[in-house]
Amino acid sequence: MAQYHQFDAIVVGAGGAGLMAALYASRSVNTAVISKLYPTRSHTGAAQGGISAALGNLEPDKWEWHAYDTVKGSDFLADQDAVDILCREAIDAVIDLEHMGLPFDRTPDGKISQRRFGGHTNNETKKPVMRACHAADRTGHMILQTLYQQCIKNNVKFFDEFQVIDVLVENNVCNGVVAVCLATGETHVFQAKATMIATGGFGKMWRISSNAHSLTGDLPAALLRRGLPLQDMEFYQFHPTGIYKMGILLSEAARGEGAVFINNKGERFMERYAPTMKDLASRDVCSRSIYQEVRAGNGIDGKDYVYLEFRPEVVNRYFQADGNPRRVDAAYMEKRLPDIIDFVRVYMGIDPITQPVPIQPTAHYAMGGIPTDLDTRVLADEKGTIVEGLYAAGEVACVSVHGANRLGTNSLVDLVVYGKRGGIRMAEYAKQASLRPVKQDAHKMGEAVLSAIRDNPGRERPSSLRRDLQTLMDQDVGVFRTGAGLEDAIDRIKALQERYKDIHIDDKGLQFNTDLMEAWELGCLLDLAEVTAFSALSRTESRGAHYREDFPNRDDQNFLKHSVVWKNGGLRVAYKPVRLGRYAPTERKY
Amino acid sequence: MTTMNPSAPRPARPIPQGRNRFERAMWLFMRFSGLALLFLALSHFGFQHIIVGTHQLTSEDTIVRWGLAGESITLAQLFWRLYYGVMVLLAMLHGLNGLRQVAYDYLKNKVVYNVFMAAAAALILAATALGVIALIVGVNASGAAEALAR
Amino acid sequence: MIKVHLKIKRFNPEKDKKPWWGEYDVEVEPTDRVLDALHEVKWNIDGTLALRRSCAHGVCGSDAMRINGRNRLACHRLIRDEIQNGQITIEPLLGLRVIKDLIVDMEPFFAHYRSIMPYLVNDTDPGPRERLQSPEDRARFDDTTKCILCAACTTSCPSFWARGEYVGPAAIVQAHRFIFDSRDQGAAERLEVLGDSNGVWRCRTVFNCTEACPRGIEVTKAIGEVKQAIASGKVR
Amino acid sequence: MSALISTVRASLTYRGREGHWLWLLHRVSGLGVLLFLILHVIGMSSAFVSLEIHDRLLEMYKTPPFAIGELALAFGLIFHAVNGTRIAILELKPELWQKQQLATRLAIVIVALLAAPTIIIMALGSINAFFGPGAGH
Ligand SMILES: Cc1cc2nc3c(=O)[nH]c(=O)nc-3n(C[C@H](O)[C@H](O)[C@H](O)COP(=O)(O)OP(=O)(O)OC[C@H]3O[C@@H](n4cnc5c(N)ncnc54)[C@H](O)[C@@H]3O)c2cc1C
Ligand code: HEM
Ligand code: SF4
Ligand code: F3S
Ligand code: FES
Repeated sequence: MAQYHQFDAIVVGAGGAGLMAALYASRSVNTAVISKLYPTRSHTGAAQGGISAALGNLEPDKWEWHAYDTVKGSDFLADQDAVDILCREAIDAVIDLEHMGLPFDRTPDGKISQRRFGGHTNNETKKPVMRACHAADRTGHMILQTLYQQCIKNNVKFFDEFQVIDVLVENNVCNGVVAVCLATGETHVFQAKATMIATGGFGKMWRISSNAHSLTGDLPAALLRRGLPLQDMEFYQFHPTGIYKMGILLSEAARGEGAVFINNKGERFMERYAPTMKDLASRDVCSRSIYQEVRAGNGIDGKDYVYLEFRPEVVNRYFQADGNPRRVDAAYMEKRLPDIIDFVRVYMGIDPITQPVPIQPTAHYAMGGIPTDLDTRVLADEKGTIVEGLYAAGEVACVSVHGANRLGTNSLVDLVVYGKRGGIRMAEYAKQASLRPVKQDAHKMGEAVLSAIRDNPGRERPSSLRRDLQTLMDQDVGVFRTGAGLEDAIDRIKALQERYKDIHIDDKGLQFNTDLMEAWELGCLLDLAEVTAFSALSRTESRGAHYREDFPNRDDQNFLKHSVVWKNGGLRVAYKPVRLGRYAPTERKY
Repeated sequence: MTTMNPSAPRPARPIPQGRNRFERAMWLFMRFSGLALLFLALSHFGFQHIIVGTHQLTSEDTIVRWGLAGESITLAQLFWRLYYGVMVLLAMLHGLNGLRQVAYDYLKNKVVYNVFMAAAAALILAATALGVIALIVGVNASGAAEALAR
Repeated sequence: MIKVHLKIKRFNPEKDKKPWWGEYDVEVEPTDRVLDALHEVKWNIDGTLALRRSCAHGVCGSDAMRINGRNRLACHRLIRDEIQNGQITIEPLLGLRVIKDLIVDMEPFFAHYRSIMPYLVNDTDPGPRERLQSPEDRARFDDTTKCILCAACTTSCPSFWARGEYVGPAAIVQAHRFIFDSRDQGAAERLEVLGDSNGVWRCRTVFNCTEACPRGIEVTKAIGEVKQAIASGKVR
Repeated sequence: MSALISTVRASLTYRGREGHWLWLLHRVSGLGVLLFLILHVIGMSSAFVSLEIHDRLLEMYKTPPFAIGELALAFGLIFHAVNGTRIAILELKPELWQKQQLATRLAIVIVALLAAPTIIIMALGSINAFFGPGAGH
């Protein structure tokens, strides 16, 4: 027996995007947040570097410059009207966060402090600009905490540790979601006029990943099963500096302070790949360069990693070689990069002040996701048909502001700007719409999937399937891709999907059956992996994070467009044009 | 708040006292009585047990320090009576409140807690009363002669 | 790879009357996290083992548990630092009801968190730009902004074990973050809550909380500052 | 009752550091000293009733069981006093102590410095009284 709840608006996911939406929606309509984690556990809390907004607190800046940098970073695939909204509204959103109590670091005169970040420039001088607002190196943590605090203040209703397993969409109308209460194992049906999906990324389809264990793409997979498409799934960002074998992220800030990549010959190899920006080239470029070194046999010990050097003497040596008068010492590094240095000490047991740090690119951020319009309304196809009552924002959504490659700090901007926009739009919509009836057996489809897993007497362990999936994704749907590799990957994913039908789990109980939920999440990852590989196979060009060795060049003639992929029955791709604006595509050099 | 001068040192902001002043008072009392006891109890202990030594203790010492009941007392005896009086009062109240804190931790049943604390408070206050009476009255003279004779 | 003998306190409410010790042998790298060893058990030996986890690098606060007798995040401790005679003992947090295996009921913990008004209180109009705050005023409460609400501190506190009514160090840390924020005006109300019988006075300065905090927050110091604010009637 | 047992068990099995054990000892010593104090005050106040009773009680202090109890009392009182002072200082000046370990170690050293000679002197006194030349009179 399912339990029923009714709300004007529900938000699935309690990360930055979800909480921002909930906060704004709850100001005028009855709103609930459903999250499979306690809100403060959301992965937004892991974000370190900062949130960009052209406040101009320390030096001149304009939101138009921010917009241009974003478009260039996206390799011109971003929709420029969406980027304009992002960068213009970022300013108010950041001020809004400050008013909510976010403890930003301060300038000497008491304003929000800002710092430089990769790819953010003064368009006139072409020099890096101080645009990233930050709270030490815990900006995401503070955003998440602040938004949660405000939700408590405003008595937003939370359903913590409720995992959504199905979205009630039929004929392009959404009536709510179906969720499992993890503590009891009971099914709950949430009926709502407006439903927002803000469930974050899905980087757990790769083995080396900066993403949390919980980022398994449950909701995008649920939408696929309900016949809705996903957009730009081939664009997945690999961050160059993950801790070797673990994937834990070491922020770009390290290289901002002078850290460099070194191969087994002791060379600073980025000089060859990006002569101007060198180690501070964009993320896609650095990740590719690292793997090119590995392929050339220049990985450390012949393995698939290189060193990130932040030993002061090494950093200073390269400052000198570059004619840069700056010098650093151990104390300075400790002060500027406390968390990162701590991560290296705790997880690698080495001291980055005296030893080089083994790093490798790590799966980090999904540029693609659920297609939406500028008001975060979910789109059912490439023509722009709207799914009534369904919204999406945050990393899970694709408006698209990040195009083929996201700029550092822009995800947090995306969360608050489009989260807020979505919340406001949902409330407006919910005020004039009426609650649509849901079928008595609405929960059956989701429940059936779960009980099929629970009762399956099969032979396969979900964990071995997951390992196989992650290994093949690392190999063939990673930084480098080829047509043959992707075709092979799709075949192997399909084989895994077959094996998935033969899984068994140990836990047959109801309460906190994490065995069951993990197995279900694996099913979601398999579906998303298939769509990702298929989208990548369909795009026969290289752009941003998507690099095809067999098509190494950008092809604006044929591919200045977004992919939209369905997976009902078979896989199907359609395309829609990029919305250009002020900035015409040019070659992207760093 | 926007008009503040951010570089000016921040003045201490006064906070109105809350409704529950008892726990605050007790917290302060524990610390100040503790500080007093640090000197009183340790000096008493050191005097009796180290300088004099338990095995040298006799009731003469008691008489010398307290004075006899019904007789006028010297300044020194007044000092000792006050010294012991303050110490007994502080130690007993300090101990009683300490016991209350411990009991609050472990006796979660309200009735049990109340009964226990009532009994403990009765015992401790009775003992304190006895001690204070003894200090006011002084040593009972009857039998004092034999004691002095020995 | 080394062999580790894991002793895990298990309890499944649907099956067990009493908790029991599950014993498992796994092979892991010495530099793996304790969390990896638990996953090794869950994924390859006994899928019924229940625990919370998410970020796996000590920033989300999901997996606080008792490792070798002390509150730790499973993802923040390496095998080689915890292994003792080839063994690691793992138990759920103390002082909160065990729901299943290593999962405890967090509701009382969050109820205490909510009780201290964990949000900025300031009803004045901030105007179109940010409120100003000097770097020194910002630094005043920096330490307590790091809290990830993992509950390692509160569940290491003897006063909390004795009585769940005690608001606990985590809630005090969160209150401290606002009380000492120059932009906030709700200190009086918060101190009212914290000055009550189950507030800061229940802290016996045991330091277990400080020692348990995975974020290195000086918890006892923060509590001391709150006590002083109430005792002296001033926030500085 | 089971709550009491589980609380006490938690206190005894949690692997806290110095602060945890000092807290336990502070509690036990405080209660112990309180128990002694009650008996002691009642005993001493007998003086206002009759010196004879008072005298007999003083003699009782000189028997071996009391001598041993006295050693425990000495340690308990000294420990409780020093540790109580440590707690009070830490609360009044939290910024004085970057690391609690320093404070606890210091407290332990001071307790040792005070308690060791006290206990030795008292023990020697008792040994002398029981076994020394004047023993048994
Ligand atoms: C290590 C790291 C560092 C980063 N640093 C930066 C940075 O400096 N700047 C920047 O701009 N970006 C950064 N990013 C990216 C950015 O943090 C994320 O993209 C962003 O936080 C995503 O937020 P979100 O609100 O979309 O989702 P999340 O914060 O991931 O939240 C997802 C929510 O959805 C819920 N959920 C998921 N599935 C379900 C389900 N089935 N049912 C119910 N609830 C569900 C979860 O419980 C959670 O509450 C970083 C990312 C990582 C991994
Ligand atoms: C000698 C100097 C003494 C000092 C400096 C001192 C100090 C303290 C302090 C500061 C506390 C509060 C501890 C806390 O809140 O955690 C305390 C508690 C206590 N004291 Fe004392 N005290 C002294 C003597 C005594 C004496 C003589 C007694 C016995 C009557 C006593 C019995 C107690 C008890 C029972 C507690 C409660 C312990 C607990 O809550 O765990 N103390 N003491
Ligand atoms: S203060 Fe530290 S231990 Fe306590 S909840 Fe916060 S992060 Fe966890
Ligand atoms: S452990 Fe508890 S007693 Fe105080 S110092 Fe920490 S809250
Ligand atoms: S899993 Fe996030 S803190 Fe351990």
